[in-house]
Amino acid sequence: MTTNLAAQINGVLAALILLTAFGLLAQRRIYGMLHLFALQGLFLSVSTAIVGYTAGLHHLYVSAVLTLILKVFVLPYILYALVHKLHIRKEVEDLVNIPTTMLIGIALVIFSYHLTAPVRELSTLITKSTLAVALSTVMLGFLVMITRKKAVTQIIGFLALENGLFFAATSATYGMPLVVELGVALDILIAAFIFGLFFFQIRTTFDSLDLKEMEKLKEED
Amino acid sequence: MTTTLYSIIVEFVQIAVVLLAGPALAGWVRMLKCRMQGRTSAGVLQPYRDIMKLFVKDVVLAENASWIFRFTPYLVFGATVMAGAIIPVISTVLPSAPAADIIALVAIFAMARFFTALAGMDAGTAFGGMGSSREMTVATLAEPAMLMSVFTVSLVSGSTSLSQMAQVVTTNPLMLRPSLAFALLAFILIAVAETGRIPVDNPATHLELTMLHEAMTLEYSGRHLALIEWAKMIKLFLYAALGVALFFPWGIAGATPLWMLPAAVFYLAVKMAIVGAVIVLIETPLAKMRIFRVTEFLGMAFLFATIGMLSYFMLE
Amino acid sequence: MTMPSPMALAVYSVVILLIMAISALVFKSRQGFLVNAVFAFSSLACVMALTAGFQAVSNGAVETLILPIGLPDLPFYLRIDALSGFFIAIIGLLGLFVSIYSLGYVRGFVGQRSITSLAVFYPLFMAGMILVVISDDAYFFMIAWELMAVSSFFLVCFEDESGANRRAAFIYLLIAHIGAVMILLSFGLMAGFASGFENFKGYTFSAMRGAHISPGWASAAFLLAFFGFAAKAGVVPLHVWLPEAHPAAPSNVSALMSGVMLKTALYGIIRLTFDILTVSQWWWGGIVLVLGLISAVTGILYAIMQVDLKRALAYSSVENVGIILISIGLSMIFTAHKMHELASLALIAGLYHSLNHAMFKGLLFMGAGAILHATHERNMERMGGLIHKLPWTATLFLIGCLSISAMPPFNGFVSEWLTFQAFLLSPALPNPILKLLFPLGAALLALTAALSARCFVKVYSVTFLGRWRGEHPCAAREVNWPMKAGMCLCAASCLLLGVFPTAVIGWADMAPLILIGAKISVSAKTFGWLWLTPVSSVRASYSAPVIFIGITAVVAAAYAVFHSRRSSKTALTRAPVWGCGFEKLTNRMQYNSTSFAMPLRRIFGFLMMIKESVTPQDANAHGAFQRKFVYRLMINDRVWYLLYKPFSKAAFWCARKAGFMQHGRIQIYLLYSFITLIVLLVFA
Amino acid sequence: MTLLILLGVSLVAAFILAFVGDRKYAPEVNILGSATAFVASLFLAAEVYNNGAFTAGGEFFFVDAFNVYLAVLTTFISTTTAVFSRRYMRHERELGRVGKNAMRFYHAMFQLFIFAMLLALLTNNVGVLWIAMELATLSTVLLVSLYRTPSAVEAAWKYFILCGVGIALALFGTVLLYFAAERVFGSGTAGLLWTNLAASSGKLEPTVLSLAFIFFMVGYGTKVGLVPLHNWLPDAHSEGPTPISAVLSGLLLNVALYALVRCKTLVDGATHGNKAGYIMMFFGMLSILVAAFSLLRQKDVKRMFAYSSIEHMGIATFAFGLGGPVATFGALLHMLVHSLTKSSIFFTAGNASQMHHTQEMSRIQGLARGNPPVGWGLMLGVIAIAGMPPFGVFTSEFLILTATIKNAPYAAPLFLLGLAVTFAALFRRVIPMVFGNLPAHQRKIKVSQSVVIVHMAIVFILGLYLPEFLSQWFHKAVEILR
Repeated sequence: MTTNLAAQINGVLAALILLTAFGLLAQRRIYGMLHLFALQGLFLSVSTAIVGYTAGLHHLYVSAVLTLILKVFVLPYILYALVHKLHIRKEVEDLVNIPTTMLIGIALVIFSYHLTAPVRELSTLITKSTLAVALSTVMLGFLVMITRKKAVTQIIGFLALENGLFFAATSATYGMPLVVELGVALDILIAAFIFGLFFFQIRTTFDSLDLKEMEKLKEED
Repeated sequence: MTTTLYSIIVEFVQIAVVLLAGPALAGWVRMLKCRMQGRTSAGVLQPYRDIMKLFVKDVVLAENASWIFRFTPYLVFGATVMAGAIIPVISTVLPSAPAADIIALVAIFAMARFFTALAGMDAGTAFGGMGSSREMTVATLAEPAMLMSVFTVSLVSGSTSLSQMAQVVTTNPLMLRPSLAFALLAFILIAVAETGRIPVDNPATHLELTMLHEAMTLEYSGRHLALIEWAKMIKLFLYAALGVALFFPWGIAGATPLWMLPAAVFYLAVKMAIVGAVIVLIETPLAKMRIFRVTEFLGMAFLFATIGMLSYFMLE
Repeated sequence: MTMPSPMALAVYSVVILLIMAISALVFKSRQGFLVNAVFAFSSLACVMALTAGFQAVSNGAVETLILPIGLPDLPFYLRIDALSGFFIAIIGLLGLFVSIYSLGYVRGFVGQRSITSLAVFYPLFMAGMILVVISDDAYFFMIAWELMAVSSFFLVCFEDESGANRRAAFIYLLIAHIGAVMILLSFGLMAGFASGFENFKGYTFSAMRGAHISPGWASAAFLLAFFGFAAKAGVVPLHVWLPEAHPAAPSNVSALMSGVMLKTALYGIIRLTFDILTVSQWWWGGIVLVLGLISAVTGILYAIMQVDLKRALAYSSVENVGIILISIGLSMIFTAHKMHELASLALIAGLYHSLNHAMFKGLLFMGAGAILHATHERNMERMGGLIHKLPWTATLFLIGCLSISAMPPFNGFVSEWLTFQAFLLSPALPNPILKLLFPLGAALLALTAALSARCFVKVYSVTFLGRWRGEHPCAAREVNWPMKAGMCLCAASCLLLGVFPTAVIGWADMAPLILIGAKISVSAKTFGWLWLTPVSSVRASYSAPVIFIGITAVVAAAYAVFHSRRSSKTALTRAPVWGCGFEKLTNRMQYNSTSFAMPLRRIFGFLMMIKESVTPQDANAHGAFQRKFVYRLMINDRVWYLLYKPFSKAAFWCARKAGFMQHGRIQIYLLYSFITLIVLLVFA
Repeated sequence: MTLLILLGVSLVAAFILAFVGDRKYAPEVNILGSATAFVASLFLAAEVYNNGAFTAGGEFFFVDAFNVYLAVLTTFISTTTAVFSRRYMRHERELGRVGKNAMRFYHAMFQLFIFAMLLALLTNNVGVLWIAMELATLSTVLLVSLYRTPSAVEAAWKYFILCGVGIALALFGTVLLYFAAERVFGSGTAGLLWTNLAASSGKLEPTVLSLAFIFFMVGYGTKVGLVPLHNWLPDAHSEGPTPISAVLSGLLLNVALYALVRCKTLVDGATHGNKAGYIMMFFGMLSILVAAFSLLRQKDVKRMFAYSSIEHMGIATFAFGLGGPVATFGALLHMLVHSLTKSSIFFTAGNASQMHHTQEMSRIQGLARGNPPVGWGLMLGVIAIAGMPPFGVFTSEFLILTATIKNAPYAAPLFLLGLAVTFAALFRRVIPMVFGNLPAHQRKIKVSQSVVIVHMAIVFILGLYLPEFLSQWFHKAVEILR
C-alpha cells in the first residue's frame, strides 16, 4: 500500500466519520444513533490501523484494537443494554429542529476548516487534511449534546466528541504516546461505568431519563 | 507706665459708661417713641427705676427650675459686661480689647444667648421652649450674615481686631466706599435681629405668640429679671456702639492726648442719641414680622453683606 | 532611669493592648475581673501612648523601627514623627479617659450579658488605631487600618440581639471595607511609581515619597485615597454608616469611634496629601474644602432633626469632621499656592479641632452613655429634667455642649476661631475666583457654628432641663465614680485646651513645621503667652484666659453684689410655673425635640426627606371632634435615597440577571461552553 | 522514593478502603493514609528546597517549586478533611443519609481523588496530567451524588457532563500541543514532557499553541470554574457531602488552575506575548463580577461559598494572566490561602448545617451563642475570605490589587466593584447567621472544629508573617512562571 493510497483511504474514512457525525445529528431513533456511533468507531479504528501501518508506528495498532473493542463493541453494547433495560423511549427528542441543526453543523464544519488552515500549512504528515474533520466531529458531537433532551443521547454525543478527539490524535499527530493512549482508554472505560451507574441512579430517583427532570437546581425566580 | 495707667483708667471709665448708658439709651428710645406715637413718656430715667425696683423684689422660682435657671442671669450679665469691656466704645486703647476680636465678641454674645435659651427650657413650659427655639433660629440665620458684614469691614482694615478696625477707619482719609455702605446696611438689619427689636421681635410685647426673647425670660422675677433686663439694655447699647465704632468711629479717643477722653464721651452721647432716633424711626411705622418672614429679612442682610464684599473686590 | 523613646513607648502600649485582648479570652469565665483588668491595663497603655505622642511632638524627631514580620521582603515599617505623635496623643488622651469611664460603664453589663467580646475587641481597637498612625508602609498600614475596622465592627455588634444593630454593623463594615480597598488602590498607584515595586520595596512610604508621579496619576491617587479615607471619616455623602453605627455601639466605644477613629482617617488624609504626595494642585484642596463645607452644614442640620441622642451626636461628628476638613482643605490650597505661613495656620486649626473634637465628643458620648446607663433610654422625646437626678452628668454634659457649640472660653471655640482666621486671610490668594468664593465658605462655617449651638441647646435642654417626659416615673440614679471620673477628666481638658491655646499650639506646631515647613507659634507668641495672635497682633487676637477670668469676675461680682447683700432675701420662694397664667400645664406640653427643631425643619426641609402625617385616631368621627390625633414624622437622609438605594437596587438587578445564567438546563450550560469556545476561536 | 511513597500511599489506601471502608476504623485508616502522604510530601518539599527541581521515574515525574507546594497543600488539606469527615460522616450515617456501601465508596474514592490530584501535580507528562484530571473528575462525580437525592444526582450529572466535555476539549488542546512539539522533539513521549516543552517553548509553533491554549482555556477553565463555564460548580458544591465540597474547592480548582498556568507559560514562551494572559484576565474578571453578583442572591450556605470560590479562582486567574513578579507571587499565595480558608469555611458551614438540619441560611441563626467555635469560626473565616487582614487572603489580594492598578488600571474599578459586591453579599448573610438570638431548632451536637482552628491559625499567621522559606518558594515559582 503506497502512502498515497493510504492517504486516499484515510481521506475516505475521514469523510465517512464526518458523515456519521452528521448522521448522529440527524438520527431520530436511539438505536439508530447507537448503530451510527458504532460505525463511527469502526471507521476510526480502521483509520488508526492504516495510519499505523503507513507510518510504521506499531503502537497505533494497540490503539486501533482498543478503539475497536471499546467503541465498536463494549460501549454500544452497554448503551444498548441500558436502553433496553431501562425502557427508554425510542424516539429522540430534540430542542432545535433537525434542519436547523444541520445548517449549524455545516457552518461548524466550514469554521473548523478555516480554523485548521494554518495548522495544515505546517504539517508534513499525509493525514494533515483530516484535522479539520476531527475538529468538525468534536464540534458536531458538542452540538448533539446541546440539542438533545435525553441523558442517553447526551452520552452518545459525548462519546462522538471523543471519537473526534481520537481521530485528531491519530490523524494530526500519528497518535499520542502509548501511555497516554492507554490512560485515555482507561478513563473512558471508567466513564462508561460511571454513566451506567448514573443511568440507574437517575432512573431510580426520577423515573425517567429525560433531562427535563433535572432542571431543578437553578437560580431564576 | 503712664500709658498703662491711662489705659486702665480708660477701661474702667468705659465699663462704667457701658453699665450706666445702657438703660439711658433704652429710656431715650422709649421716650422718643412715646413722643412719636403721641403718648406722654415716663422720661429717660424710667429704665433705671424699673431695674432698681426689680432688685428689691422677691424672687419666685418655678418648682422645676434648676441651677442653670438661677445662674443664667449672672452669666448673661457677665458676658455682656465683658463684651462692653472689649468694644471700643470711647477709646481704642483698651487693654482688654485684644482679648477678643469681633469673631470672639460674637461668640461671647452667643454664649449669653445659649444660656438664656437653656433657661427658657428649664421651667418646663411651652412658652419658654417656643422662645428658645425661635431665638436660636433667628440667631442661627443672623450669624452668617454678621460674619459676611464683618468680613467686608475687615477687608478694608486688614484686621478683625475691633480697635484696629476703628483705628484704620479714623486714620485713613475719608472716602466713600460702597462696600462699607452695604456692610453697614447689613449690619443694621442684623443688629435689629440680634437685639430683638421690631420688626424681628417686639421688646414690649407679652402676647404669647409674638414673643421671642420675652418668652424665654417669662418665668424670671426679682433680681434675676433685673439683671436680664439690664443686660438686654446694655446689649442694645453695645450693638449701637459697635456699629458706631466700625462705621463712624470719628471722635473716638486714641492713646493721646488725654483730653480726648471726655470729648469721646461727649461724641458718644451725641451719636447714641442719633442712633436712638433712627431706631425709633425704624420701629414706629413697622409691625412685627411673622417668624418665618425673618428668614427673608436675614437673607436680605446676607445679600447686602455679600454685595458689599463683592463690590470690595470688584470696585475698590 | 532614662525615659524610653516615643517609639518604644508606643510599641509597648500596643503590646500591652494585644496581651489584654488575648488574656481576655483566657479569663472569659471571670467577667468582673475581666472588666477591671482589661480597662485598667488599657488605661496604662493609653498613658504610655499619650506620653509617647507628647514626646514625639515636642522632640520633633523622626524615629523609625522595622519589625521583622510580615513578608520577608516587606517587613513592618514603623515611624513616629510629629504628625503621628500628635494623633497618638489624641488617641492616648481620649483612650485614657474612656478606659477609666469604661471601668464603671462596662460593669453595668456584667451579669446581664457576656462582655468577653467587648473585652477582646476594645484593646484590639485601640491597638489598631495606634498602629495606623505609626505604620510606615502600605501593607502594614492596611493591616492596622482593617484591624481597627474589624474590631470596631465587632464592638458595634456587641448588643447583637437587635436586628437594627446588626444592620448598622453591616453597613459600617461594608463602607469601611470599600474605603479600605480604595486606599489600597491609591497605595498601589503610588507604589507603582516608586522605585522597587517589583521587589516589594516600593510599598514603603519612604519609597513613595521619593516617587515621581505624573500629575494625572497623582490626582487619581489623591482622589482614591481621599474618598477612601472620607468613607471612614464620615464625610457626606459617605457618612450614612455613621448615624447607624454610633448609636448601636456601646457608649464607650461610640466615644472612641467618634472621638478618635474618625481622626485616624483625617490623619490618613493629612499624611497622604502633605507628606507622601505633597500637594501639587490647588483643586485637591478645593474638593476637600467643598466636601468639608457640605458635611459641616448637612451634618449639623441632620443632627438637629434627630430625636435619638446618640444619633444626634453621630451626625454632629459628621459636622465636626467637616470643619476639620475645611481647615485641611484651606491648608492644601495655601500650600499649593506656596503660602506656607497661612497653610500652617489652617493646618494647626484642623489639628487643634481634631484634638478638641476628640475631647468634647468623647465627653458627650460618655454623657450619653451615662444617661443610657441611668435611664435605659436613648430617645430624647422621653427624657427631661435629668439635671435633678444626675447633677454630675448634667454639669459635665453642659461643658461638652458649650465646647462643641464653640462657646468661649472652651476649646471648640479656639479651633473654630483659627479656622475663621484662615478663611479671612484668603484674600491674599492670587486666584480671583477663590478670593470671591472663600468668604461664602466662611459664611457657611458661621452658619454651621450657629446651627451647632442651636443643636446643643436643644439636646441639652430637652434631655436635662424641663420635666421628665417618660410614661413611667424617672428612676434614674447618678452614675458610679469611674464614669464620673472619666467625664470629669474630659471636661477638664475641654476647659484647659480652651483656656491655654498658646501652650497647645506651641507644642503642636512641630507637625506643620515638618509637613509644610512653616510654623505659627512664633507669631502666636510675640504678644505674650496670654494672647493668641496668629499672623500678627494687629491682624487678630484672642485671649481665652482674659475672657474666662473677666466673665468669672463679673459674674462673681454681680453675685456678690446682688445676691448675698441681704441675707433674708436670698431665700427663694418656689412656686408652680407661671406660664402666662395657664394652670393646666402637663409635662407633655413642654417643647420637645421635634417641636424645638420645627422652624429649621421648615427652613431647611428641602435638604431632607421629610414625611409628616397627622391622622385622627377615630376615623368615623368628624375632624373637629377627635379626642386624639396621631402625629408621625419621619426624617430620612436624602443621601441614602440618592446614592445608596440606587446602588443597591442596581446590584440586585445585576444579581437577578446573573441568576439567569444558572438556568438549570444542562444544554444551556453546554451551549455556554460551546459559544465560549467558538468566540475565542474566532477572536484569538 | 518519597515520590513513590507519596503517590503509592493514596492508591494503596484507596484499595484497602474499597474493602474496609465501612468498618469502624475506616476513618482512621483514611486519616492515616492522608497523613502519611502529607509527611511524604513534606520530605519531598524539603528535597526540592535543598536541591532544586528534579525529575524522577525516567522523566515521568517532575518536581519543582511550583508543584511541590501545591502537593504539600493537597496532602495537608486531605489530612484535615479526613479528620473532619471522621465525625461529620459518622453523624451523617447516624442520620441515615448514607449507608454502608456508600461509606466504603466514599472512603475509597476520597483517597483515589487525592491520588489523582497528586498525579496531576507531579507528573511531567502533559498527557498524563490530562488523564489524572479526568480521573479526579470521575472519582468525585459519584461522591457528589452520594446522598442519592434528586438534586444530588442532578448536580452530579451536570458535573459529570460539563467537566467531561470540558476535559475532552483540553485533550484536544493536548493533541495540538503534541502536534507542535512533535515537530521539535519528534514522535514519542519526549514531546509531551514539561521539562522539554518549557526548555524550548520558543521553538514551538505560535499559531498552533495559541489555538491549543484556547482549548486548554475552555477545558481546564471548566474545572477551574471560570465564568461562563462554571455552572457545575455551585450545584456540585451544594449537593455533595461537605468534605467533598471542601476538597473540590480547596484542591480540585487549584490543580486545574495549575494545569492552565503551566500551559500559559508554554504559550507565552512560544508567542512572545501576553495574549494568553489577556484571555485569562478577561475570564478572571468576568468570573469575579458574575460570581459577586450571583453571591448576592444565594440562600444556601454551601452554594454561596461555592460562588465565593469562583470569585477567588477568578482573582487568581486574573493575577496569573496579569503576570509580573508581584501579581504572580500574589496569585500563588492566593491559591494557598484560599484553599485553606475556603475548606475551613466549608467545614464550619457543614457543622452549622448539621446543627440546624438545613443548609438554608435564613434558618441558621445565633451560631456564636449556640456554639462559639462554630460561630466565630464562620465569622473569622468569612472575614478572611473577604480579604480582610490580618489573614493571608488579604496579603495576596493586596499584592494582586496593587499590581492591577499599576499594570492594568482600567481593570481596577471592576475589581473594586467585584470585591465590594462580594463583601456585601457575604456579610449580609453571615452576620445574621453568627449573631442574634439562639433559635429553638438549633441542636446541640458534637462537631469537630479543631481542623478549622488549625486552618485559620495558619491563614492568620500567613497574614502577619510569611516565613522566609515560603517566600523563597514563591519567588522560585515566580521565576518558573516568568
